[in-house]
This record gives sequence, structure tokens and C-alpha cells, in this order.
Amino acid sequence: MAKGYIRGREADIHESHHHVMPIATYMKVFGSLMVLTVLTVLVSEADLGSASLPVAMLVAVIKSAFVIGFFMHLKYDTRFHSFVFFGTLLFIGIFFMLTFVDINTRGTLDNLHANGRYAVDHGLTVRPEPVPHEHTGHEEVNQPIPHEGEAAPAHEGEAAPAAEGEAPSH
Amino acid sequence: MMGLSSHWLADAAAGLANDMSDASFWMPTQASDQASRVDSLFDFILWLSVFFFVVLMAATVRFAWKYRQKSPNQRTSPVKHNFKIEFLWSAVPTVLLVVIFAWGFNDFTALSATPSNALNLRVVAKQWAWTVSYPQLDRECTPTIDPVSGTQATTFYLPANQPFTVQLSSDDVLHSFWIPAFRVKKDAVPNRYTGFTVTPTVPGSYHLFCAEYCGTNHSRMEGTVEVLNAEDWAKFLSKEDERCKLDLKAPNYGEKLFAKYGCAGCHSVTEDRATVVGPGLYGLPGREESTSAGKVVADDDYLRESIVYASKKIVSGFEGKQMPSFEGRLSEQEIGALIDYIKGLDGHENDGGPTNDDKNE
Amino acid sequence: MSTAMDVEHGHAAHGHDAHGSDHPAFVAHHFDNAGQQEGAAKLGMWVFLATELLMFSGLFLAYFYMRSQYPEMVLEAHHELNKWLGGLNTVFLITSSLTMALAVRAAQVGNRKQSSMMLVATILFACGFMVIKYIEYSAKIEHGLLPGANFFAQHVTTAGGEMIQKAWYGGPQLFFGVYFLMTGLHGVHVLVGIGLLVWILIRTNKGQFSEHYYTPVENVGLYWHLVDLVWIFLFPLLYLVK
Amino acid sequence: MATTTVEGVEHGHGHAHEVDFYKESHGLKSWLFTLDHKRIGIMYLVGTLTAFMIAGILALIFRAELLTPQIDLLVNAANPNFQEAASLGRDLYNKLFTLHGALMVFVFIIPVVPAALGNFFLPLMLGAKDVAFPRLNLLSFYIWVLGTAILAVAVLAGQLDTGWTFYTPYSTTKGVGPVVLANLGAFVLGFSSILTGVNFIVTVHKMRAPGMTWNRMPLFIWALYATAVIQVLATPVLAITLLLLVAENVFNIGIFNPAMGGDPVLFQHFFWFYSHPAVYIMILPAFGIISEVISVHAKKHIFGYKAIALSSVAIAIISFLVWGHHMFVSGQSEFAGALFSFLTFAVAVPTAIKVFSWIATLYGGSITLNTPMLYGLMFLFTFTIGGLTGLFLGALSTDVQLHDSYFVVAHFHYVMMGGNVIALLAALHHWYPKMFGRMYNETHGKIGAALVMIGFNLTFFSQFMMGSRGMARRYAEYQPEFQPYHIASTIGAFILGLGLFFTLFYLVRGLFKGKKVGANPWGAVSLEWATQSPPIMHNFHDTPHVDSDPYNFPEIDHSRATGGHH
Repeated sequence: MAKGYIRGREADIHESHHHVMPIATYMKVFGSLMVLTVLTVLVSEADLGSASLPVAMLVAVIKSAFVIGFFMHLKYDTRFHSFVFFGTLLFIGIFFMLTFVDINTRGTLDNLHANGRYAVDHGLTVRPEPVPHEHTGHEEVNQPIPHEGEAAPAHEGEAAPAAEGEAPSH
Repeated sequence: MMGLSSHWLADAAAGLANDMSDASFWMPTQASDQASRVDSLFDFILWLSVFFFVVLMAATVRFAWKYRQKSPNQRTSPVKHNFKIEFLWSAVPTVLLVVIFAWGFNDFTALSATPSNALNLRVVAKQWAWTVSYPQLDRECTPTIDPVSGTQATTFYLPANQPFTVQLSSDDVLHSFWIPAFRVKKDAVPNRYTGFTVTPTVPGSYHLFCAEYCGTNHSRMEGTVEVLNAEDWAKFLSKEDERCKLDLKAPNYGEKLFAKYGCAGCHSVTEDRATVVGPGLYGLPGREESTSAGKVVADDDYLRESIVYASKKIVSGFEGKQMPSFEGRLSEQEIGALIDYIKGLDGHENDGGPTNDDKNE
Repeated sequence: MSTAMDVEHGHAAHGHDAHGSDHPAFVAHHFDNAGQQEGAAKLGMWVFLATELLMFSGLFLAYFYMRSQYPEMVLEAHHELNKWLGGLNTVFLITSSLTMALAVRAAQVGNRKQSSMMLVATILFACGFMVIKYIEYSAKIEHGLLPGANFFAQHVTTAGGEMIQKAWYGGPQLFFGVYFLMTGLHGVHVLVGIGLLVWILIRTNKGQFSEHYYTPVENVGLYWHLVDLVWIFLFPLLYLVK
Repeated sequence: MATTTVEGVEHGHGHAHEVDFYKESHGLKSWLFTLDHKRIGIMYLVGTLTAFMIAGILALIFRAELLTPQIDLLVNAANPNFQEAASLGRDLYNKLFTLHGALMVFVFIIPVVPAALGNFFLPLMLGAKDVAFPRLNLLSFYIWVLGTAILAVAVLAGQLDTGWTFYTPYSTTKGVGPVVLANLGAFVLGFSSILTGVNFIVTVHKMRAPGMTWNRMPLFIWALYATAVIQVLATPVLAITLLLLVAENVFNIGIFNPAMGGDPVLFQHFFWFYSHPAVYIMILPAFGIISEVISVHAKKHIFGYKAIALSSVAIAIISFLVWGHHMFVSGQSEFAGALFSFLTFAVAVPTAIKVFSWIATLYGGSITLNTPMLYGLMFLFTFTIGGLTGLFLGALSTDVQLHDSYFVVAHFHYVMMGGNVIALLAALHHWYPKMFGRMYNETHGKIGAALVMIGFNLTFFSQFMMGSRGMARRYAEYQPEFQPYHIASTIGAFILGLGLFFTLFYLVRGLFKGKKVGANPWGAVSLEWATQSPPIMHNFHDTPHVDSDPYNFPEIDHSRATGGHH
């Protein structure tokens, strides 16, 4: 019995004869993979509408589970190898999820303050009152904007509290 | 105006001296409402960091000196860890960091809040110059060529104490619209509108820089924003003021383009929204359209997309029809003018705001 | 690209300069014993497979981005792909995975003849896969379904009957760009796999493996199963879009 | 006690000074085809430091250019057409900062500590004869050489000027040319990094000395292990990003091209998913070095061993969640920006724990203020500034003002140069006797450290100030009001350059004139000091036996533990 060290702890390691699977198991796995392939094609034929992608992915995951578990011996292998494999899938998941968080949420936080939903709860910035708009369309555009006059003080009034309202209330 | 004399920028600095006049040690002058918010968070983090830095360095220097090796086999302390201290110096930073995050997030969203009375600004960045146009005022500030260096600089004007919304897009590569005195910055991405809203407060002239590397003259893509008080702004708006006069004076600049590019051939502009070949455009802005890519609100992005790349979202019922693509045939100015014309059809005043279509499917 | 590395990887742990009695010939000098060497080679292979997975994940993200932005274009463009050839390729690869697994099993029990027979079968199926891929690619190129700007679709006409020659915004050239990248990179990995399999076949016939030392066969087997695994996901996503 | 092992070798049946790995075999061929991890480490060290010198000189050139607000490169009386000369000068400036960035990131700072010092010391500190796959190790070195050659050709011949970030659509308007070649160079360099990562993970798992459990490993090994995990998990995504960029340039597939329906922000996601973990590849080994240097030269057990080890792994994992903070103003959605900002503050906590633990290690020590310790303390000074300025960039509203300004340039130089390069200098001096069997001149060391300290801080602290006041990044010309800062920065840069060249001078001089030293000049207790210096070819005569962690110095007075206060 060769003396040796595994992960720093002294242990007698037997001549590691690997778990050898009978040929029948291989054939069974192969058979089920074939069935699942046919199933994949059938799934794509049937009109499942929006569910077709998840179902196709599910079938692919089952097939890959067979290949990984039996053909790649992960089922009978040291647990650290499975940890490496599924750890990688976790990081791929992070990559996909956070990228799609960005792609799918563009513009959702716009007008957070203006439509008051956020501002009201925290009273941080007072949403400016919609100043009555006389100016519509292009033709009036070249006269000075009528509301310019009273807009200034309104803004100043509004701007000032907003600024102070800002700092202390956090 | 900012005349550039022969030996470079030295003179130009005189024209813009006050950008730095009452600046704090770290930040340029506070010339917008956002500036005070950003500076208050900046100072909070600054003094927090200085405090911790001084404490840590004092400890380091004191330990290094007090426990220096006085004799060759000087005995040292056996302490290996101390749960109490280690817990404290993990928890306290975590709490402080969450506070900084919350404060930063809150002020960040202020940039995307668009009050209804905001002045709309359409800024187009292209390789090495900014073009700023005012859709509501039919004015367009185009870059002036500097005779000596051949680079372009743009000056545009804003009223003090009125929020303005910038709608940024780019003709070629990424650029970034940065006004340090306002503490605002946003990238100009081709084929898409990005933007923010801020209120300039202190009249004066401030720098505009391009912050995203965009090639040879990235450092000379400069500009100046002049914030005017009430009566200067009125003077700017008056008919006889020559600054940023739109070269195509006709107010129906958009209408002429509409005819020029043969849009009228397929799209009606009459109130009854008659279908010629394509859908009628009367009252389209703001309306919800069901298209091949699901229900979409017809905002600026949708209008722009449909003009330049029609096949992306075809209105349901018009699948067979193929609208030719105007990709590369229309400049940003022309697209902007066409969109304003379509919006002006029913007197639908400009809803402003950075228009990204919040898809609701 | 990854050829040198795989070859290197496969027999990295295989040493020549055996010295010392309890140090069998196949154990490299810096390993204490066979168990440690085999464990190192297997762990190294699994970590390498992790990098392969991450590399393909980039392409899958590009695919899902395109599918989220232009669902109807992807739906319409995938009809150009021949489902039956894709399905045949899937069968080829799964069968080659079976023969590869049997080859590794044969090596484990020391049956050299069966192992090399199975390796030959694996190589044949792999070549079959590449032949079908060649047929598919030549058909696409001939129809002009090329990636990016050089896309010229003969049979897509505008309302006025005018032929659309140029690629356009969100047009099928995006789909075929991603298609050629994914299947191309996968094809390169299949070619590298064939190279490795031939190299293992030669060493098996030279009798360098036994039931005590077959790690290189096992590692090439792992690599081959990974290539099959990637195809298992590629096939439904590209060929059977719904 | 591990210490017995060390003493056993040194005093008892100490072997006479045997033939070390330099003299084991002679001739160029013995070096170029070596499988010995120490020789590969030395070759990497020479290669990466040469790249560092070249990229440093480039920095001095454009630092000098920035002395005046207007462009000076290529602008002189000779060419009459001022405009044409000025734009050529700006182009040259863009190419210089691109080459500086690309060389520093891909060729120098990622490989230097893991591949050069890591290759040399990982097997030694683990008590192993060599890394798990020696051939793969040599292959990784030649892939590094090939990658550097391709990158150099791409930039010198092809005139690459896209910055080391290759942002689209600017980088995809170049067609088949410099960008494609530079991408292939970076692609090949990525593989060298992956191979080193695979090698280290397997070596740490499978080849530790008997008795060395995970909690008895030196913290430098923990740091290299965490770095290897990042290298293996992040670099493949860089490979596929560069492949997509090449396809974009050659076949114009349109996935990143907005005109075709692609999205430049998607490229930024792909790029930063690798590049942010890459900055942790750069800084984690430096953390490992500082843990070793401070505990050895203070003769005290490291404070909070488990906390530091676990925070290395925690940083390795959290570093994959935060890449969006490079894109707050790039058109990324505000919600995603908020999410990334929150996660960015999560990664700050383990880093802070490390810095606090190092300072706590100094308490109650017997500190010898030699050059390695001086660089260690300097690391605490510069890295803390670098870390704290990261808070300004992590918060959303302040980042709007500070993004792509000189504040960011100063931040990452304080973290990269203040962190990685200062730690590298500490390591070079700390392990100099072990690597070369001689001692450098201590006074020269202190002079060099002073020059580097003054030059570094003068160069980059002034950049913080001008950055927040509005000085944008990658500018060949700037507004005149920033000139004083630029002048201070350039003076600092030349002092720093002087300091580094002086250090190179006395370290090389020490190879020949330095006095010979024994196996353990610093009185350390980790395994690399248990063999002679420079080590023999197979590192140890008989496999060392470890029964305690590598920080149990003989000077530690355990009697104090009972009555002692802490």
C-alpha cells in the first residue's frame, strides 16, 4: 500500500481503482439521450408559444445532466470537481443576470422625483408645480415665454427649500 | 465672443476666468442645483475619509515607533486575533457605506426627474464638435471653427433658474457631455437618446467638455454654456438676436423635410389619420401603438427608430408594407426636426424628458 | 488556438525520468505517487473545462441579447437552417460521446484493443459531424446568408419588389453573425478534439496506457464530452427556435 | 513546531552549500527549455520588469508633453502647417497613452506578481518540488512572450489609439488593422494568465507539504489561490470579448455596432465583466505580499489570519458582482447603476478588514525598519488613500462628476501603482536574499524608498484635485487653469522615475557586489526560508514536515498571553 498524502493529511491511499461502470449502464444512458433528442425536436414542432424556450432548455439540461453524471463520471468523482463545475455555472449566471438587469430596466427610474412617487415618501425634493403653460405649438415661440416672469421667483422659492431639504434629512 | 488669438488658449482663459473664481478647494463653482447636492455628499465622504485616514496613519506610525526593535531578541506580543475589535471594524464601515450609497442613489435619481416646465435641449455629438438645438425655440447653436487650430467650439445659452433637459445622441462614436460646474455628465450613445435634467442657478459662462475618449481631437471638443439672467434670456429669445439663429429660418423646417424626403407619399398628417400606404401620423406622439414587437408608447425613441429603421417595430396591420430605411441618409438635426414637426401636428406640446420607451409588455 | 494547450494538458502529468524504486515510470518526479499525479491531472482538466464553459457563455449571452431585442427576426431567420442536418449532427455527437465513454472504460479495464476500436469510432463520428457542418456552411454561403455587412439575401424583397441587398438594422445578418461564431468556435473545438483523439489513439496502440495509468484518455474523454455538451445547448437554441 | 523544521535544516544536520538552481545546468538552452519553476519565475520577472520600464518611460514622455496646455508633440517650427502638425501630435499622444495602458495592464501588472514571484515561491512555500504542471508553466511563459510580441507589433506598426479599453464603436471603425492585431495579442496573453491560474489552483490543492492544512498555509499562498480563481473565471470572458471584437472588425457582425442593431453598452458589460475582476487579480497578490512582509519584519503573528484569508476569497467572489460601477453614466439603466453601486460598497468591507488587520499586526511587535518594512508601511499609506478615494467613485451622484476625469486616473494609480508596484518592491527586497543569495545595500534601499514615496505622491495627489475640478481624462490639451497641477504631477513623475531607476541600479549591483547571506537572514519561519538561498534545484532535500502555521516566530512571548492585555 503506497504511503501518500492527500490534502495535507497523512492517509493510506489504496491503489485507486476507479469505479468502472458496466456497459449496460452506458447503453441505457445512450438510449435515454436519443429519446431526449427526439423529444427536443418534438417540443419545437409543438406550438407551446412563450413556454417553448424554457421547455427546450429544460430538456437540454436533462440531457447534459446525463452526459455529465455518467459519461464524465462526475457522479462518482470527488465532490470538489462537481463544486468547480457548478461554481462556474453560478458565475455564468451572475454574468447573464446582471447584464439583463441593465438591458431590461432602462428608463424605469426616470421621472422618479417628478411624478412624486419617490419625492412624496421622502419629502426630499419638492416637485415643482406644473406652471400653467400658455405657450403651445411653434407659432408663439418667438415671444419671450410669458411665464418667464413669475417662473423665476417660483423656482427660486422652490429651489431654495429643495437644497436645504436635501442635506440634513438623510 | 470667445475670440481665440494667435497663441493659443492663454487668452481664452481670460474669457472663462470665473469658472474657477469662487471654486472650493476640490470642486469648481456650484452653478446648478445638482452641484450643491453632489458637493455635500463629496464633503461628507471627504471628511469621513480624512478622519479614518488620520486615525489609521497615527496608529501605524505610533506602533512602528513604539514597537521598533530595540534589542535583537526583543519579545513580541502573542495576540493573534480579537473578535470584538474585528467585529467592530467590519460592522461600522458597513453601516457608513450603506449611508453613502443611499445618499448617492437619492441625488443620482434627481438627475432623471423631469419637471414639466423644463426647457428641452437636443444635443448632438459628432467627431469633435457639439451641436445644441432648442426644439421649442427653433434655435440651433452650431460650432465655430477656430481659424488657428482648426478645431471647433460651441457656445450655447441657458436661462438661469429654469430646469433644462438634455437629449443626447451621437452621430458616430461614444462621446460624453460633461459640464463640471453643473456636476452633470452623460454619455452620448449613437442610435439612442440618453439625457438628464438639471437647473442652472448662477449666471456666468462655464466649460463643456467631452469626457468619453472619441479619437484625435477628443481634447479639443470643447464648448461653453452661458447661463443668462431673466432679461438677457429674453434678449436672446428676441427676433433680432443673431446668436444661434437657425440657418433655415422658416419655422416649418420640419415640414419642408417631411415633403423633401417624400414622407407625405405614404403618411397622412390630416386629423382623420387616413392611411395612404403607412399609418397616419396625426396625434401619434404619446399614443400607445401595438406593433410587431408588442405594445409600445410612441415616444421620441420610437419615432426616431421608425424613421431611421422602420422594420424594427412595424405597426400591426401594416406587416406587408416595407418602409425604406433612412439609415445614414438623415442627419441628427433633420431627424430631430421631423420628430418635432410630427409632434407639432396636433399642437401636442413637447412632453420633454429623456425619452426612453418604458416598454410595458 | 487551444490545440497546444490541450495536447500539453493531456500528458502534462506523464513523466519520463523515473528514479527511485517505488516511483513507477509514468509518475513525474515532482509528484510523490500515482494517486497525487492522477488527482492533479483530473482537477487541472476540470478547471480547464470551467474556462471553456465561460468562453462559450459569452456567445450564449450575445445570442440571448439578440433574441431579446429582435425576437421576430430570429424566428424568421432560423428557418434558413436545416433542422434535419442539425439533428443528425446531434445524433453523431451523442454517439461519439458514447464511444468515447466506452473507450475510457476499456482503458480502465486494460482492454487495449477495444479501447482503440472505440477511439476510431469516435474519430469517425467526429469527422462525420464536420462533413455535415461543411455541407451546411457551403449551402449558407451560397445563399448569401453571411454574417454582418456582407449579408445579401436573394429572396427577401421590399413591398415594391426591389431586392434588399444590404444588411439593415436588426436584420438577419445579426442572427447569422452569432450563428457562424457559435458553430464556428464549436467546430474549431471539434477539430482540436479530433487531433487529441488521434494522438491518444497512437499512444494506446503503442501500449503506453494500462489499467494503472489511463489519465490522458480520461482527460481527452472529458474534453470531448464537454464539446458534445455545448452542442446539446447549441442545437435547440439555433435550429429549433420557437 | 514548524520552527523545529527550520532549525533542523539550518543547524543540526545542515547540508553544506550545495549547487543552487542557477548553477545546476548552464547555457541558454538550459534556461529556455527549463521546467524548473524558479527559472521560469526569474524569466518572467526579467520580462515583466522590462515591459514596466518601457511603459514607464512612455508615461514620462506624455507627462512631459502635458507640462503646457497646448499640444507640443510634433509641433515645432519645422512643419509650417500648424493644424496638421497639431492633429498629428494629438494622435501621437493618444497612441502613447494607449500603449502605456495596454503594456501596463496586459503585459506587466497582471503577470508580474503571480507569474514571476508566485512561480518562484509558491512551490517553495508549500514545501513542494515544483508546480503541478511544469510543462504547462513553461508554455504559459512562451505564450506570454508571443502575446507581448503581437501587442508590440500591433501598437508600433498598426498605430493603435483606442485606449486599453477598446470601447466600441470607436474601436470597430478601424476595420482589419491595429485593433484586430492588438486584440489577438491580448487574447494570447489571456491564455498565459489562465494557464498560470490552473497551475496554481491544482498545486495548492494537491501538492502541499505533509501537515500543511489550509489554515497553515502562508497568506501569500491564500492570495495567489484567490487570484488564480479570478484568473480562471474571468479571463475566458475577455477571450470571447476580444474574439467578438475581432469578428466585429473583420466581418462587421453588428452585435456591438449600433447602426446594425447592436449595443455599445453591451460591449462595456462584456469588457468590464473581465476587467474589474482583473483589477483584483492585480491587487490580491499585493495583499499577500504585505501580509508576509509586515508579520516577518514585526516578528509577530499576523493579526486575524482567518479574517485575511477568507477576505481574499470573499473579494475574489464579490469582485464578479460589481463591474457596472464603470458604467454609471454610460447609458446603463439607473436601476442597474444603483444595484452595482450597492454591491461595490460590499466589496469595500473585506478590503478594509485587511488594512485594519495589518495595522493591528504591528501592535506589540519587534519592528525592524529595513527597506521591505518601509515599503510595507508605504503600502498602508498609499493603498489606504487609493481605497478611500474609491468611495467617491462608488457613490452614484459623485461618480457623475468624477467619472472619466483625472480623479479616476489618480484613484487607479494609487491602487495599482501605490498598491501593486509598492508591494512588488517590498517583495523584491524581502525575498532578494532568498532569490539571489546576496543582500542589497540597505542605505541605497532607504534612499530609493524615499524617492519613490515623494515622487509617487507628488505625481498623483495633484491629479485628484484637478480631476474633481474638471480635468477630463485622456486629454492631449487642457484648459490653462489646470497647468499648475500638471507641472506638479510631471515633476513628481520624474522623481518617481528617478527613484525606480535608482532601485533597479542598486538591485542589479547587489547581484554581484552584495554580501552573501545564509538561508534565513530575516529570521522568518515559513518554508521558503527552510532551504538554502538560492535554493537547490529540487527545493528541499527531504519533504519538510509542517505542524503549525508560518507565523510562530521564536520571539513571540507566549507567557504574556495569560497576563497580557490586548
